[in-house]
Amino acid sequence: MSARVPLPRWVDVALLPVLNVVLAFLIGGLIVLSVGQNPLDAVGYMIYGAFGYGSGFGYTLYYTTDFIFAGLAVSLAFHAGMFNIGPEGQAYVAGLGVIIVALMFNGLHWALMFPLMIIAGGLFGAFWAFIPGYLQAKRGSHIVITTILFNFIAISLMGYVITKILKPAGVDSDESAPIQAISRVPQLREFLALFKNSPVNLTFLLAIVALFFVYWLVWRTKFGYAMRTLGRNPTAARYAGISSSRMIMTTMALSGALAAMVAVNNVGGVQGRLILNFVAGAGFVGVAVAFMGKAHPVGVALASLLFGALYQGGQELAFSMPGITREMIVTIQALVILFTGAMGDMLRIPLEKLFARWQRPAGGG
Amino acid sequence: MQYFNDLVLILDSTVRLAVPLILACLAGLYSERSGIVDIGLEGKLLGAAFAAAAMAAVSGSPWLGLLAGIGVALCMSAIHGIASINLKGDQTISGVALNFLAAGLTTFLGQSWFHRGGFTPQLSADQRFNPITLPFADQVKDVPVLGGLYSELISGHNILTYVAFIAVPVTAFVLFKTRFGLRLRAVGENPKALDTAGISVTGLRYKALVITAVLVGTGGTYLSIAQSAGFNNNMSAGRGYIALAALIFAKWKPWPALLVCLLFGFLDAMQFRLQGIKFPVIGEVPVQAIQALPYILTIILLAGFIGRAVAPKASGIPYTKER
Amino acid sequence: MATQTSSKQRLETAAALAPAIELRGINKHFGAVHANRDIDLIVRRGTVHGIVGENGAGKSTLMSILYGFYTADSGEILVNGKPQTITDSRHALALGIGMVHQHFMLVENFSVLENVVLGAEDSPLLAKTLNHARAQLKRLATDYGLEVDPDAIIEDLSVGQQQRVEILKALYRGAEILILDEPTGVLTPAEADHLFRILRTLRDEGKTILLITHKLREIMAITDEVSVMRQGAMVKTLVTAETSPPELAEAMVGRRVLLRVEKGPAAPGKVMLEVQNLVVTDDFGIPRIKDVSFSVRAGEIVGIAGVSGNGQSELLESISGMRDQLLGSVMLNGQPLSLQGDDGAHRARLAGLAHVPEDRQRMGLVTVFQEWENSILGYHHEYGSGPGLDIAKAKAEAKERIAKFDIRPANSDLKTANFSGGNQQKIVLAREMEGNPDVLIVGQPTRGVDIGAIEFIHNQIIKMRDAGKAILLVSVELDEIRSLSDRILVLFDGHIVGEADPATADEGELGLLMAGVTKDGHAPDAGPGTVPAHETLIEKNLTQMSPQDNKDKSGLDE
Amino acid sequence: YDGGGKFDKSFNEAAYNGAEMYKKETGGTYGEFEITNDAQREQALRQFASRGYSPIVTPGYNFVTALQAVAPEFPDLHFVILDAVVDLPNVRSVLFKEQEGSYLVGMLAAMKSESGTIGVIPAFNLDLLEAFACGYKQGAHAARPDIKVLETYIGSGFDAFNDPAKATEVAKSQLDQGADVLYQVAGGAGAGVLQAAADAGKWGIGVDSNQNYLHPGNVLTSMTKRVDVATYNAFMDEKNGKWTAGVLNLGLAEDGVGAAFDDNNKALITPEMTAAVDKARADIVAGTLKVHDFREDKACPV
Ligand SMILES: Nc1ncnc2c1ncn2[C@@H]1O[C@H](COP(=O)(O)OP(=O)(O)OP(=O)(O)O)[C@@H](O)[C@H]1O
Ligand SMILES: Nc1ncnc2c1ncn2[C@@H]1O[C@H](COP(=O)(O)OP(=O)(O)OP(=O)(O)O)[C@@H](O)[C@H]1O
Ligand SMILES: [Mg+2]
Ligand SMILES: [Mg+2]
Repeated sequence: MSARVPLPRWVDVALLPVLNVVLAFLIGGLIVLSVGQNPLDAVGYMIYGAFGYGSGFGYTLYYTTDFIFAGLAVSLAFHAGMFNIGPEGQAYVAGLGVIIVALMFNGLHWALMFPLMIIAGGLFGAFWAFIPGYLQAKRGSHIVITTILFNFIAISLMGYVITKILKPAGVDSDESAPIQAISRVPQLREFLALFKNSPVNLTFLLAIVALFFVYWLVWRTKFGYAMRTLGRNPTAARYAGISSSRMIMTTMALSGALAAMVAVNNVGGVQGRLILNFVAGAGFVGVAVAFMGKAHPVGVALASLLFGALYQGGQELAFSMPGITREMIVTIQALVILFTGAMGDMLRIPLEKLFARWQRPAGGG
Repeated sequence: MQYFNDLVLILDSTVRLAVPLILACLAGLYSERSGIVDIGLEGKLLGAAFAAAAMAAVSGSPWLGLLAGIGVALCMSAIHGIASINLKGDQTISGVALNFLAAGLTTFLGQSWFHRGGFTPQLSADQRFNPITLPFADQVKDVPVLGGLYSELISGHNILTYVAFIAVPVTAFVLFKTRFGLRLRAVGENPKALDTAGISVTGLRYKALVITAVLVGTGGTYLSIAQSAGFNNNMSAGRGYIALAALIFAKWKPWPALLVCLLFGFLDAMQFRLQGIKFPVIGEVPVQAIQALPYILTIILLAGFIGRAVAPKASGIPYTKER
Repeated sequence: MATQTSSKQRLETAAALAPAIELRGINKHFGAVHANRDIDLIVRRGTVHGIVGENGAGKSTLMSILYGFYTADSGEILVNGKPQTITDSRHALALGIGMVHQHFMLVENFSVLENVVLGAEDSPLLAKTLNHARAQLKRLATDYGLEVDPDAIIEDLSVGQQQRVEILKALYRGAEILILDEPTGVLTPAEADHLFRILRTLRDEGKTILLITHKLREIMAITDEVSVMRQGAMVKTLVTAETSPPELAEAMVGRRVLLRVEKGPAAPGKVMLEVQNLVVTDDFGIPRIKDVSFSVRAGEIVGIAGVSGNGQSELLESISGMRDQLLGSVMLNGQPLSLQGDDGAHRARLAGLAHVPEDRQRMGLVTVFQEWENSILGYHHEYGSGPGLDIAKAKAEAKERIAKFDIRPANSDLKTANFSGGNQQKIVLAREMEGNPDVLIVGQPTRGVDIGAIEFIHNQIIKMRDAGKAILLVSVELDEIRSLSDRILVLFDGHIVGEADPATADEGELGLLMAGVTKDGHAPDAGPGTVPAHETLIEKNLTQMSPQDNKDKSGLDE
Repeated sequence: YDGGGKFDKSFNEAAYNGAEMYKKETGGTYGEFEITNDAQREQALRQFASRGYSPIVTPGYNFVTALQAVAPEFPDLHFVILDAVVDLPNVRSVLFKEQEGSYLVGMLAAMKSESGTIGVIPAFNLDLLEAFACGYKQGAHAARPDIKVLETYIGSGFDAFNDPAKATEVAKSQLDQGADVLYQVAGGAGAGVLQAAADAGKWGIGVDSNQNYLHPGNVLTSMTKRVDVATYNAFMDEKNGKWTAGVLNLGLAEDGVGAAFDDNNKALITPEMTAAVDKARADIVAGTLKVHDFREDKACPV
């Protein structure tokens, strides 16, 4: 029973996160300054790169797609009280599922291939997340640790599969055989000239659907209700007859399936083949995104867009300001997690004081 | 005899590989016993490794390097403390953030300072912690068995290695035989009990974080200026997480922690030897399988052996005076 | 009675000395909540001073201020006549003020000894401190009858014993003034009597005691003076000997309240709930329910009495499907009920069994949920066909219940944590009763709930009975058991050691059964028990069994 | 530059040095970019192209797909890809015969070895790295049929290029097993190998760039792969209008690879070693000695 005057909801869900992000960027700016670069220029380049021109924006959306899926994966598990740090590995393994069906039915029209990829990828991703879920449910193994370890194992596993099994003879680079153009997830540029040369593809729309699906699932269904109950108070869940073991395993599987869509986006939509380490950290960004978005679809959507812009803008930045390397982006990302996630309440107390001042007369001590 | 020597050599590299794990694991032990989960160990290792290497490179003294390493770990602990103790933020998130922060900043600063893509300059022998030969090591070298053990296994490690191994009994003593230890264990189990007894929970947790920082800082330093000669991107390579896993097996106890860390070290040491060897029946095992072995074993142990590990009750829960 | 005169004397002698504690104009806000307003209070040296008041009246807050756990917004505190600003608990301890909290402040997996010394260690190394403390405990044990095995681990101790550890903690720190916040909330009268005897000894040693309780009987039994609080303010302070329970009750609630429950005779129907040879273990695999059998008929209330920690929780949890049973069977309406697995509770509900858990915060509610979300907890699958959750329906029903059970504030979208304890209990009650079950299992329905709410809750339970439901009531409040039940079963150390008829049985008899002393006068295997009291209301009933004394002692600290 | 990062102490860095060399000599300028994920390859190429950069040098076969996509869009610009072949009119593909250079250092290692055991340490089992290792083994056996060559990978993925701590450990384990000359094929992590060898008073062999200077006296030699020269040439040719497309296959003959001799390792190399190496080089150049390329059949004769 916190007796502090609660903040109006809009402040809670909108203002606070925004202020935190601003704070993160300020610090980031200082760091940029500290290495003798001009933060304002930097921001300028970033914004231009992210939204300034068609293909740039396309790239932004392409990254956003990845982050939405990874973010939703983490969010979903989080509502059931689990911290899934494994989307990276889950997406990586899902790539295997995608490429298997893709090569099996190579040449099939994408309209048929797309769903196949979603299913196959989803299954693989779900499986990779299910195991930690199972270990948590049945053996009580700490899910944070197990998912992290599964990321490592995924790297070895996929490394082997790609270099030793999928890699066709006569190809130097470590990658699978390519998927035929017809079977690939179509690029949006084929419909919208705006996105020319950018990799954003149909999977982006799938991500939008996923956002609504997760909101519906978490807040509008019995399953979601059970999930949130378990997440908030496991004892009450047991009291309510909600099977925690079943919930944990199902939720983790779903979470993995969501992460798997990152593979559909990249393997099926962008590279059109399975390459080493194609996830490239998107899974970890998902963790940041989920916490920034308060595990809520709307929040996740906004956070993903922000990070998408960060990535694409950062590329532009690194391109135009050689003094700033790609790591700067990781740093800003870290600051964002820190301020919106862990230190999210830093500004809350002052804000509450502010609002309390208004409400005194109304609230009546 | 040949096998015996091989064994000694494997154990020798086991020790080398286990040191950072031991230090990180003990570090985690202090903070988790005080009720603060520290996923950030990984980042602290990395940050410390960078600072140590950078400082050693600039100042030329490994000791200043060690100080710098610990210093950075302290700063990161401070952030973690402010976030999770004062602001009552989520400790796991804060830890994850620190890991990202370290990964980004080390390379970023390294690049802008040394212009070697985040690498620090190669360190010369006198900028590093070098193996020290214990007295008589050479004399007894040829004494069968014991001589070999002493000169190879016990002697000939760098100072930090010995620090790591001494830290274990010290921790055990502090934890179970001293007032501080009693309070530390209490604050991790039921902080309110301490608060009502008039002891500052915050103060105690910060103390724990300081010890954590010193240990993990030393661990990071070991990585960059004792085990190798310079820093490079992400050189902590997941050791922080492994240390956490080890801590869980060890059920938050010092001696078991030592054993588990040595086990991991051993697995790592073995995998270099196992590579390319043709096993009976199975034939040659793909290197990836061998490399994943430690992780897989970790999971099997987590699941099978220890099953549900009971963490300190209050760990992960920020302490708020208002109930 | 004899005590009263002595009480008068004490007050007179005390009047001469400076009061042990004097509070002047204490104010405390928690944000909007004005928990204490202009409190004046005088506590005389060497007396037992009671404080009563409804939930949220501000009792605990006031004590916490006195103990330096919170700091007052304004007002001054005088200890032994000297003004003091008590900054923290440590300071309070230094001034000789010790507190036994409403919720124990013990480290569960520490030994008694470790808990006692925690925070009061006199050297950086433990060994010395522990030896010193061991000696101290021996002394205190003999002086005040505070026997506890210093090496026992807290979680293995009965609640009564844990409380003794709390008192020992205070005394070990040399407390002269002892504050107890609802100490008997979890004790049976018998255990309470033992506690009271300890308190008396302490008082006779010249120590001052502040006692917070909801139970007027206890106020009458032990205090010299009593202060009444309402809505954060101090209503009045009375000399116990010159007041009466009804007067106090009225002062607390601000209106007349019935202290007795009006209920007609029961009309038992067919057996609805039948429990056979039930064996249940706790989380550590230790059997807590050992071969228990009983049955509950439609239209009757069966009360399970017992000292807490004798298996009540395990019994409730196993029958309601929250805890796997080792052996035995539960029949509901003639049908065997399979409760194994972590969704047993679901099957139980489907079969028509509702459960009001003993700990609403931990089990019965998700406090961060909105009220309407909690009013479907356990029944959510009934809202909406298909996967969707019919939120409209849920909210509508929630509103009805709020009206019907007079839940305040009447806002189904409010976060449940923001409801007071009594209202939270009503939310649970409403949910479980409105599900129209055949069998209702109720655990500690009024724990920590104030007199006003108690009255309402009791009446609801009677209504259910009269509606022909089978009701199993488990409570450590003997008064409650007696006033509600049609049959009483006594649970001791996992066995049902006897049955009593509330009409005829008196507290002494029950007290004995609860202590494990069966009619033929021998105690079964050791378990948490008690020593009969002497000067209390139930004195007369106990005199004839004083030969049991030592036997019970043996059963005291196993 | 490729994922390994610009300063990987070898491949990418060499390209960078080449560019720098060009900059110094001609005062010409160049743009650069480090990619962080696959999607950026195409993007970066296009950005350079659209800003009219030419030639555009892409190190590493991972750029093949991207280049195939982008090069046709800018027919009047010139591209260079190292370590791979892209058959387009405006692309110059530069291949290196790493096996040949490795063959020479292999011989040196074998002749230098006192224990009769030497080692090679690739970052992980990547065909390209295998080619190095395989050439090394051939050279070693040629120089000394009874030689024992240990091969141990550091890791299982690209991050292995960045784990000198582990590399050190691997090196130590090989030293423990009696190896006294270690050939590192591990980019940034390689530093750890050379370090370990130096610490143990044994010898390491550098790769890609000349690394003899790292531990004078303890780096036997370096298998130089003149990516820098290739890059430099590309820039110069463009400048002097001598640009040619097609495949360049740089081996010993073209001085695209080789064994580095300088003051730092003069003392380590005996005349007969020099003699043997010179002979082998001559034979290879003359084509009388053929060094097998692992990449052809994914197998190594020895
Ligand atoms: N993190 C967030 N970022 C942005 N908007 C948010 C966020 N969280 C919630 N919202 C907004 O608040 C609305 C309600 O959110 P939410 O469903 O969590 O509240 P709720 O009370 O749980 O709703 P319900 O009662 O339907 O479950 C959402 O539709 C969204 O518009
Ligand atoms: N830490 C706190 N934060 C916010 N409000 C509080 C806090 N503690 C108490 N309150 C509020 O102050 C008022 C007094 O609470 P307090 O616990 O003193 O009542 P009480 O008389 O002890 O009730 P009970 O009989 O249930 O113990 C209540 O309205 C309560 O909600
Ligand atoms: Mg909701
Ligand atoms: Mg209270």
